[in-house]
Amino acid sequence: MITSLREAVADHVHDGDTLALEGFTHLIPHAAGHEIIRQQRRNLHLVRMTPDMVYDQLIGAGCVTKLTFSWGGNPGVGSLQRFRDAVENQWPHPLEIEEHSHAGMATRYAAGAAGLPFGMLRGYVGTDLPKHTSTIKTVECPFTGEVLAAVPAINPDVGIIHAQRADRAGNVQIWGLLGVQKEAVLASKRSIVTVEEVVDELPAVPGAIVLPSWVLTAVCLVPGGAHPSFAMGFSVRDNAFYKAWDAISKDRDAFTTWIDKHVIGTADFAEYRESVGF
Amino acid sequence: MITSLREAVADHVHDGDTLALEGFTHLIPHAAGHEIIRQQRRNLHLVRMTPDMVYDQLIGAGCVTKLTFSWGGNPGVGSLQRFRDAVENQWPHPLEIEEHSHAGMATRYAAGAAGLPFGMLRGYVGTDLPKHTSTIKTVECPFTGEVLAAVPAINPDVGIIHAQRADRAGNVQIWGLLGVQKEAVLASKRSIVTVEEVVDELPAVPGAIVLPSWVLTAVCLVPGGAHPSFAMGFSVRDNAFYKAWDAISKDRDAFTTWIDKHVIGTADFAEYRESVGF
Amino acid sequence: MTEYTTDELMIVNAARHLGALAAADKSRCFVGIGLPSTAANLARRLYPIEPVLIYESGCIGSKPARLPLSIGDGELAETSDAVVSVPEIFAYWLQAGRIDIGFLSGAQLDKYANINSTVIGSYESPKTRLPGAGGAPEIAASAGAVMVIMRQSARAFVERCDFRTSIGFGDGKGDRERFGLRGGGPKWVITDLAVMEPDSATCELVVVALHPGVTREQVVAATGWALRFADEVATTAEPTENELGTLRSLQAA
Amino acid sequence: MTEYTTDELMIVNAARHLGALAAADKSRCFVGIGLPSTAANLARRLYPIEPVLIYESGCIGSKPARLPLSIGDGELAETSDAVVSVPEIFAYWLQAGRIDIGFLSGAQLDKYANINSTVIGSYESPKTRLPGAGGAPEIAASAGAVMVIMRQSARAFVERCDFRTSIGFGDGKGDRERFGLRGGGPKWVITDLAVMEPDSATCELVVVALHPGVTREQVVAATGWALRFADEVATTAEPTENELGTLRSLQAA
Repeated sequence: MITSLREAVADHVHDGDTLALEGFTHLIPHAAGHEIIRQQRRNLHLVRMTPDMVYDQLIGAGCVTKLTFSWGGNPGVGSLQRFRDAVENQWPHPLEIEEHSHAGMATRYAAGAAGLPFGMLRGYVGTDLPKHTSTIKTVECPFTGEVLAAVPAINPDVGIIHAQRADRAGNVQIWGLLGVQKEAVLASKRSIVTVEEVVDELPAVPGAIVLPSWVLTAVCLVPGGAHPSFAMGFSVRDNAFYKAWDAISKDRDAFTTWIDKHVIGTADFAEYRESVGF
Repeated sequence: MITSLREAVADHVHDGDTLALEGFTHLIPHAAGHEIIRQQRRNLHLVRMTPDMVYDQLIGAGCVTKLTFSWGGNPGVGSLQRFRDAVENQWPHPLEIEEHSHAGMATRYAAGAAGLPFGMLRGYVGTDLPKHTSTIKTVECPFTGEVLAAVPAINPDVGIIHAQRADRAGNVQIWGLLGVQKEAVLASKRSIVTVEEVVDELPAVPGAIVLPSWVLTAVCLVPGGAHPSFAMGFSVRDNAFYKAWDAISKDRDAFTTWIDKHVIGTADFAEYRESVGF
Repeated sequence: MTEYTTDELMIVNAARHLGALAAADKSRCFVGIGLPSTAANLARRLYPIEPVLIYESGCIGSKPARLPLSIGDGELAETSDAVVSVPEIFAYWLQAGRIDIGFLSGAQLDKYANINSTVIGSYESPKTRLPGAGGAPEIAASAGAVMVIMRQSARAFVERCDFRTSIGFGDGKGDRERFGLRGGGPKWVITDLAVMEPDSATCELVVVALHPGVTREQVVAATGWALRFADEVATTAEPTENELGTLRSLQAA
Repeated sequence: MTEYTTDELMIVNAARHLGALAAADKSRCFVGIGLPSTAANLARRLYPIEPVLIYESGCIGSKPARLPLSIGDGELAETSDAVVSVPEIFAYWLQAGRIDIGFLSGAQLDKYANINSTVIGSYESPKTRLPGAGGAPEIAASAGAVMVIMRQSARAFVERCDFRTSIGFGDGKGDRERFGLRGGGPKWVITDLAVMEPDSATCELVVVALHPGVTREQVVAATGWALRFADEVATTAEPTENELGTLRSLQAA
């Protein structure tokens, strides 16, 4: 249950898998993304509402052939340069995209968590998204005849999140902004959770939810594993790092040098922390 | 915003309304139900997953012409005698029933809270319920072709719940077993919440949710207003009272005498508490 | 040898199954109040690998020190790993297939383990109006397996239920598959006289074990259909001192 | 008179609208980060009836002491009346019609207030790949009214968007009704030069006010369609010392 991140990725993340590394600004599982780059996984289908720096890194490192998403940017900074380069110039190789709205993606995760084949919403109407995204259809209400947008459930092979805390049995506690992390884990066939700390007992925390160990595959102790995202109660968002990423990621060579040095060139997240110095 | 229960019922509960007094064993709004009996509302359509003693009282008192529900019993005791007498013998008058399963009712409330015309679930298959309940239909997944059960949203005229606490602005805090109370309130056109106490500030409580004042119509201070149900942190379930109800409710005269004396014969819930002595 | 009631007999036999299931990593139980809750809590105390108790009131991983008197007992919430809303417990937990064992009971059970907890007589003008479905239809549909615990009598164990509140095997083998049900359906019917299981060829319930001192004639007399017996009919072990002692201290707590 | 930036001008004018809307019990704002969040937080400090800030990250009733740098800023969760999951904020709050005012912006806006934040050029081989839809399509569909805050230029204010990420009035009057959209759509477009509103007869955006010192020619030159003006075109009031002082201390916090 509680294992190293290296083992968890080696055992549960395979080439060609569909992965959801979720996190809504808060609790983004950067360390897990780096370990996937280190272990050179390929042909991944990445799913996430808000792909940001860590997905930019996975895309630039050549791990990804498809991205399903609803907003791909560097919040408060601008573009995701590696994502743009892949879509605009097919570098390092072509990237297939499946594009939705936030509401649509949230509905898809919730349907996946609920064991339903699809979900529905009042969405997409009058936009150009349905013309380009085949996973947006319609369904008619059998009572009112209203037509609603229908989207298929998302059931990733592996759901990966970062959380504040686990107990020794592997029960995981999360608080603050919860995003779609619970749904991403419950919708996934396997799941990996990195945590800030492992404790004997989970103290009650206002606003906290608990994911019981029996719905999780692996729990890994990785302090700071969300950096430059944050874990409420443990760290704050490193906004300077997000700003700095823009320059690093704009240039292919600068990006490759950075990834080689700090991610591929480090043994684990602890070494990464030293090498980037936070 | 914060008003007396008498005013809240007088202003917001009308003859012929569809009402959901929700509570899942915990936090059942008995006081509000009594005030509706006191004010002699008629032709009500009552909705609830688990109609129990307070719905038995409303039915026996002649306030109700239709009941939409999924389980109508006295938990741990047995039958709801007034409910049975209404269905089996049309006393005090005929009762129309619309019968679902718990999962179906929960889905209906969630659809109502989400502004959707219907909800879907893997349910009812192979049962006789769809033969007798016209609000159970099917919908086909536009992606897989799977057929799922479809149920219409519930949007009551008034949602009524009991909660632990409100602040002076009318923000309501609920913890412990949450049931479908949030969905019942958000699905309703108007809502009334009775609370154990009104405080200056809502202290953070693990497992608590807050309903902001602006989604509520009226908040009423009614300590003990769930009795014989309970409010975690304030009271425990009065199981003896539930057991005693069986004998009181079995006999029409005994029931009528009890209602006349303790409910219609009392001015408010405080007097009711004295008259039944808890 | 200690005397015991038929309730105790049913509870102990149910707990034994739950202990064996938990040992086989089938430990997630969706329990109602009454005998199932008592049996699951007894199993938690008797066996090294504890069943995980999940209540439809939204409690996940409850570890009550005393038996809850209602499904909404405060003790359940206070001792749970997680408490979720009722819509969530049905959608994300039961419907999604996270439950290994569901429990059902009712006023009538037929030979294909369909259960009636809605009405005796006709639906429009019932002889007896029962509480209704509750969580039963979706427990029957989505739980990995279902355990029925029910007192046996010719009035209750009928050829065909007056109303099908929850499905067992419908009209026989293949119906669950035809209906596209994901759960496995009833696997054990534990009564005060015997233990029945669905015949692998027909899905009809057959007696696989008799409780100590119970004769085949007694069971046949207490069954409303032409009851069959498995080729090998076992006798269930007497409740042990430990089982009864643990159960009684649990109920006294 | 104090100098001010065009951002400050847009923020102050947006805040004035939010203050007036809150006074009319239209106080629930679904805000993103950037100018809308700044305008809403400024209005909270300037007006007696405060807008209620709701962030798509799940924060309801946030009262941040300083401006959040990201939509997931810890400050938002810590100062909220309630924090809910992302599926819930979109389903139970936005879709259900509990939001009075939504904010949108983008790379392109057309004369019917449709917005593009997806691609410049063709979708298959874009000249510029933009971040995409995020919450915009459903904000545009379900918010009671939409406020657009966007810098004006002929490149951005176009006859027709390369891609419709969120709908304003589609191809003109009646489209929103045809689509069965429940929200009211764009009511104000606040730019660094002017304020536009949809013409009641055609739903085409027309200039209703110019900012101080801005000429009609400047606005026409900064618009990619044949821009019309309302019969009466007002001039917005200069940002006051109080408005600017409050905004700057907010931004300095």
